Amino acid sequence: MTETATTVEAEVERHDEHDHPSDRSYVGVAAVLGLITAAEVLTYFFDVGPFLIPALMVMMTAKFFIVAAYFMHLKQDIPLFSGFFVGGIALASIVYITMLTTFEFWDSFDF
Amino acid sequence: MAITEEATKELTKGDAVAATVEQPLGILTRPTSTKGWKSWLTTVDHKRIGILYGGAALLFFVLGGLEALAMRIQLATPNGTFLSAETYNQVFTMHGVTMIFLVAMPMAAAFANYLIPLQIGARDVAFPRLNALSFWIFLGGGLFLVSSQFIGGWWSNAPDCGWFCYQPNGGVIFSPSRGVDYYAIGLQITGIASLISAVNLIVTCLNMRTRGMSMFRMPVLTWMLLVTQFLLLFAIPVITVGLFLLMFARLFDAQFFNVAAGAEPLLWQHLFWIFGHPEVYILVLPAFGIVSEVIPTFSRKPIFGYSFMVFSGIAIGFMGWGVWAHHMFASGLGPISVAAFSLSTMFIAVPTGVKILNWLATMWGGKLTFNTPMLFAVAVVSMFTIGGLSGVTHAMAAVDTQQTDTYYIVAHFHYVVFGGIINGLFAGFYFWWPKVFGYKLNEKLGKTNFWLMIIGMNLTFGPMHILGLQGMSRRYYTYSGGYGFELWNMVVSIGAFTIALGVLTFIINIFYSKRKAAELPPVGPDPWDSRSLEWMISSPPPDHNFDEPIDVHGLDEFWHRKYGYDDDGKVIAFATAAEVAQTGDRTDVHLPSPSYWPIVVATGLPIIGYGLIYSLWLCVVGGLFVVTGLFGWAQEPADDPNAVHDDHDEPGDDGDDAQGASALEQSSTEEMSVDG
Amino acid sequence: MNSRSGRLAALAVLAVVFLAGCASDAPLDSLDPKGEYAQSIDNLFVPVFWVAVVVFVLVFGATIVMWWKFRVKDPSDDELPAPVAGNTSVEIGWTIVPALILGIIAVPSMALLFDIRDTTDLDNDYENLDVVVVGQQWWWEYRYYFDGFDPDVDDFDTPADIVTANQLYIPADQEIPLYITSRDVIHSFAVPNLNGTMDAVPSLYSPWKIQADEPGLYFGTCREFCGLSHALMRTQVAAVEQADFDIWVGQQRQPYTAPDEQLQAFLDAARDPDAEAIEPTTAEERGAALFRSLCSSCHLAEGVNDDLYDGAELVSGAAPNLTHFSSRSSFAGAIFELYKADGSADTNQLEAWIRNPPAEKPADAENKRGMPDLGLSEAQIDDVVAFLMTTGEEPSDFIKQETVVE
Amino acid sequence: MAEAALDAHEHPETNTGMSNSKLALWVFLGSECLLFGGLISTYLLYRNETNGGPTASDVFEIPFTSVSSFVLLLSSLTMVLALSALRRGDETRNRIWLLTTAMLGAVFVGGQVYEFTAFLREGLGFTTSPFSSAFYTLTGFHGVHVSVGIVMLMSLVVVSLKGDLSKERAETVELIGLYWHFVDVVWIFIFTVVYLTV
Repeated sequence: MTETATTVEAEVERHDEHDHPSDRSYVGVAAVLGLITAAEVLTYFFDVGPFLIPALMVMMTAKFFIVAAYFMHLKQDIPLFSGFFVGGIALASIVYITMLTTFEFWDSFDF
Repeated sequence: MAITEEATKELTKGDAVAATVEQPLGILTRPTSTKGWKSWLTTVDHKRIGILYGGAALLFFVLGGLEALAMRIQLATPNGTFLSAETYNQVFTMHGVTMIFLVAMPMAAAFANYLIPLQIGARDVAFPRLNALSFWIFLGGGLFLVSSQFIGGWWSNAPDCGWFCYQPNGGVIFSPSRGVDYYAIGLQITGIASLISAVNLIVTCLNMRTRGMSMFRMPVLTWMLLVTQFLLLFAIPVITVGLFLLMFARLFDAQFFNVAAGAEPLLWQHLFWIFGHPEVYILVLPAFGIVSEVIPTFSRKPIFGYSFMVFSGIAIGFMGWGVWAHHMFASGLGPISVAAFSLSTMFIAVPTGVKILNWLATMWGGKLTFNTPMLFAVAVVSMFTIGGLSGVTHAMAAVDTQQTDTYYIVAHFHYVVFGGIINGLFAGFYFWWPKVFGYKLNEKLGKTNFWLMIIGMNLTFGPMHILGLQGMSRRYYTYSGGYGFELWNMVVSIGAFTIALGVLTFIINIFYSKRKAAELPPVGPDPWDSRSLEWMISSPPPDHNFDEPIDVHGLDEFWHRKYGYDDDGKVIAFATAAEVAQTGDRTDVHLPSPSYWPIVVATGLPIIGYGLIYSLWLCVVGGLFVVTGLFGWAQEPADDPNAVHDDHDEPGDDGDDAQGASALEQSSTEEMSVDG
Repeated sequence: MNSRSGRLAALAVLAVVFLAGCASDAPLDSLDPKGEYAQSIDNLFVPVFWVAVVVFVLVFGATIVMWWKFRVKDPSDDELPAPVAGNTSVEIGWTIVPALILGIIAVPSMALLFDIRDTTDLDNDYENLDVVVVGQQWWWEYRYYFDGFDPDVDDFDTPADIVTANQLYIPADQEIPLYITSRDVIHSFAVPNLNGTMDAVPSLYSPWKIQADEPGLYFGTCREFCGLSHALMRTQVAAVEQADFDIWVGQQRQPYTAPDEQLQAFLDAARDPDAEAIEPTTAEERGAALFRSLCSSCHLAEGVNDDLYDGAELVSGAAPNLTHFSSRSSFAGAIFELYKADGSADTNQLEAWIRNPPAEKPADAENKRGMPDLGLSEAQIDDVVAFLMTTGEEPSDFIKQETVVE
Repeated sequence: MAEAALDAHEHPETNTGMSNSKLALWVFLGSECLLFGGLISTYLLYRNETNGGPTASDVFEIPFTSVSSFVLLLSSLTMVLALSALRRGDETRNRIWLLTTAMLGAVFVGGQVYEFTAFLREGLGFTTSPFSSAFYTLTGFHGVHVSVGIVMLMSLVVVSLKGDLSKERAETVELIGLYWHFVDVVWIFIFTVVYLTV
């Protein structure tokens, strides 16, 4: 029984070391995400011409990184986890963008 | 699901501590037996699962081989009538699908399951029950695919679109039998198995190494298997997307491949080959790993250039993602795409060449014993070289237009798949057989096996180069006289039967050697004077693998415990294997308990598959299996609280992660069953 | 001679046999180029093949040497070899050397790739000629456009100047641009003597080209698995002198014209809805009537049934155009000959074909892929064949002779 | 010494210092990237292949989808709050937030079902065109992921009600949370690429 108790303590200690963000900061992160989403939708409704797609991509990427870094706490976890995630996304992007390129997919956009 | 009770739990042979535990009858009771055929259904021991993979793969190998023989009877002479066009198309498709997905992959999985934990000094894989689940899902998917040959008539419902199943030829209009449905669903099922297994083994390699076993002290085989798991991890979802689209197109009339509605027929090719090319390395890297263990042992030298071997394997793994369109040089891609893929394909030969040369350098100056495993391993070096070199000739895209879809390509990839992979796997069989089963395979029969196979394969696949350059296309169910194909086709057919004799010799050898083994002295832990940790424990290994975790101080730890250097720097033996090896008689190690649920969950998947094809009601039945299985799984702790439970010093015990683990297992499997 | 050099010699002999083995009488042989593109591919393949042979001899030779030199001859010898664990400079060396060799090979390879894919400014006397090659289960259609074909605007339903099947006529020593496509599944167009393969992908028009140095009949095949009768989907390229090609074009651009007035009058009457029908009296007339009534559901013959024909009842929507059927020396995906080597007509195989096509060539007629068994009587078969043999000028003798593969 | 150190713990430290389960989940999420990548690419390739049927701009209701995207985003917040509560040992709050997350997820899936039926009424069937097939497959596949997440969250709520979801098992909640956030991230991508760049 003492063993179990020690483990629990160790666990708690380990978690405390991580220094998890407070609920308040989570709400703040969510508010930022909400704002970016609102900005995205606004960009869609106001004609920004050729900037639409780049602007949307920037905002999407920002949202993506915020969720991954704070909600999925990749910022605190070991880099290996980020490695798997970034690796998967990078590989998927390279492979599928190459595939779409062979279909002359990008010709359909007026850059 | 009948729940049988066997109250005794035997950890090891002659286990005196085996406790009789009172257990309530009921759905949540753990299976406890570790003996008898039933225990094989519930086992979560990575070694037994490895044996199951190997056994199943061998059965499928015989099946795929019989299909090959049927094709060679048909093609031995012009205008053959042994098979009809309908049957031939199914037979060559099933030959490819079987050999790739049901033979080469699970055989590699057999080695991965059996050897990775042993080589890194772990007690089991990270998730023993998930490991069992992988196997049963694989077997269910495999049997599901094979059943297409019998259900609805003898050879009338098997897939007939080739293992690559190009669209729209695999669509309902052009392939109206249910065969392609079996293909699409069956491969999704086996894909789930590969994916779970990949996750499991990656975690095992990253997390469960024994003390001191840093990544760069892992044996080359473990490294190659790890790279393979990464390739599987990322490649399987790609084919899953393709199969998913195909299934929806066929069953629910989705428009993914309907050219008239504006679909792109090349989409399938891309998805298939983005998976398909890494798949080639998924198949070949384990064989490379095996060769990298066998050659040093029988050269009595360390592997030459360990880090080059490891990094070239990683490089192959990476570059394997950038070459897929070389399967599509003639498909009408633009010349710039073709040029880029042509270049990347040529340069993937570099890391492969490094491996070949390093193997030769390992042998150079060694003391070579040419027994059966070594012969197979050396055969890999030269036969794979042929396959690699012919590969360079069609990496040149312009030249490839004369070779693509001819027998030249068939020759090329059979030198890779048979010359490289099957020979490598056979080297592995002969090498690790004494470790796994406690007796050596007979050397005389082994050499007969080797020579029959090596001569047979060269007779079979060598002349295919000529046939291909002479213009014989692949996937022809017949050919006419007058095209110069007669002589070489006859030679090829004779070669195919020679290979079959070789495989037969192997099977005979298994039984013969087992019978003989009773009269021979036990092989001991280290029959070949080997180098890695699996040889430090008794043969066959005890259930718990290692009595004590091994402290690793460098590469080839076991060898360094047997040998050292004298003052002149000469190698001297200062301990025998028996002195160094663990006895394996410890009986108090806490083992993960067997479980019914993996096989229950796995049973559901093929039933859902049949349901999708024949009647959606069956899907409900299959779904019930899956849900029941997952529910039971989630309720069951990873370790039986009633089991003997004295000591926790073994690495790899899930311990108090158990709950988290089972929750994760639940989540991931639920998702995958949805994917499938 | 010791065993080592013996083996090396044997290997060299094997390699020679290997190349020689290819040069036997094989009409699809890719090492027997008969046009500049096939020749340039051959010129790249052969030296690289020899490089590969040398590399293999080195690797295999090294293995043999080690077997001879390093194998344990005395089992009681316990001494272990020096545990050489690697040599970085050697390893870097043999990483770079293969890369260099491949780099050297890559240069001509890239050049050739762009060369054989380049279909602009081809050297021929027909400025705007484009030939659209259409793969179909299980035969090839050739559509000639003398005013050019624009794959971005047109599709293969654009009326072509000539539509023929199975035999592609080209003038010798001229570079002919092709657009390769398909109506159903993916096929692949290969005439190894003249150029490499290009896939026929539905909805794609892949530019390609062929050229034959000399007049002759060159054999081709479908390379990509395309279903049941993939093995029986062949083709031929008839390269003829330019003057003969021009004559052929003149003939092919005309609709069907009967060789005698009586048959023509019969057909004219049959095609004119206002005219009074004439009772057929000869075999050809009965065959023509049968062709109009039965074959029109799939086959078009200009001047015979274009008034009745409205597309083939096949999943792919087309069957071979039979306007000048007997001007081709082969039929049914170029697997059967219509003429004997001596130049005389041989209708036995054609009769067998019409009697029961799926028996002659596997097809899935139930699902509208391939020609069905029409259940004709022997007399009807004779009539249809008699009519079909009136459909065109016979091909040149050399084509008839070479069509017969022995 | 080493032996003693080992005995002090329920299980030895893993090589990475992270639990097997958490590592496995990240490995699995890496794999999922390729899966969704394939479906998204298929959609992108076919986005204009409408086969005479409705186009994306004909049917998409951006305001509606924006709201449901916002709901899903919000559920990520409640998910981290649930985990945070459990780490503090506040099982009741944890349960409430888990339930809220599941409810928000359900609202999202409900919105998707509503959206699908609306599209269906406008003539965009599953088999209408490569565009429609790819659209329904991609979003449906995502919807199934969300639904699986809801089932897992509800299971957690049940476990919690039974009193078995204590502070020590926070990792289970964390893992399901990671999965949930991943599904949210995928939707961030889909919302922008599929809906907004029409």
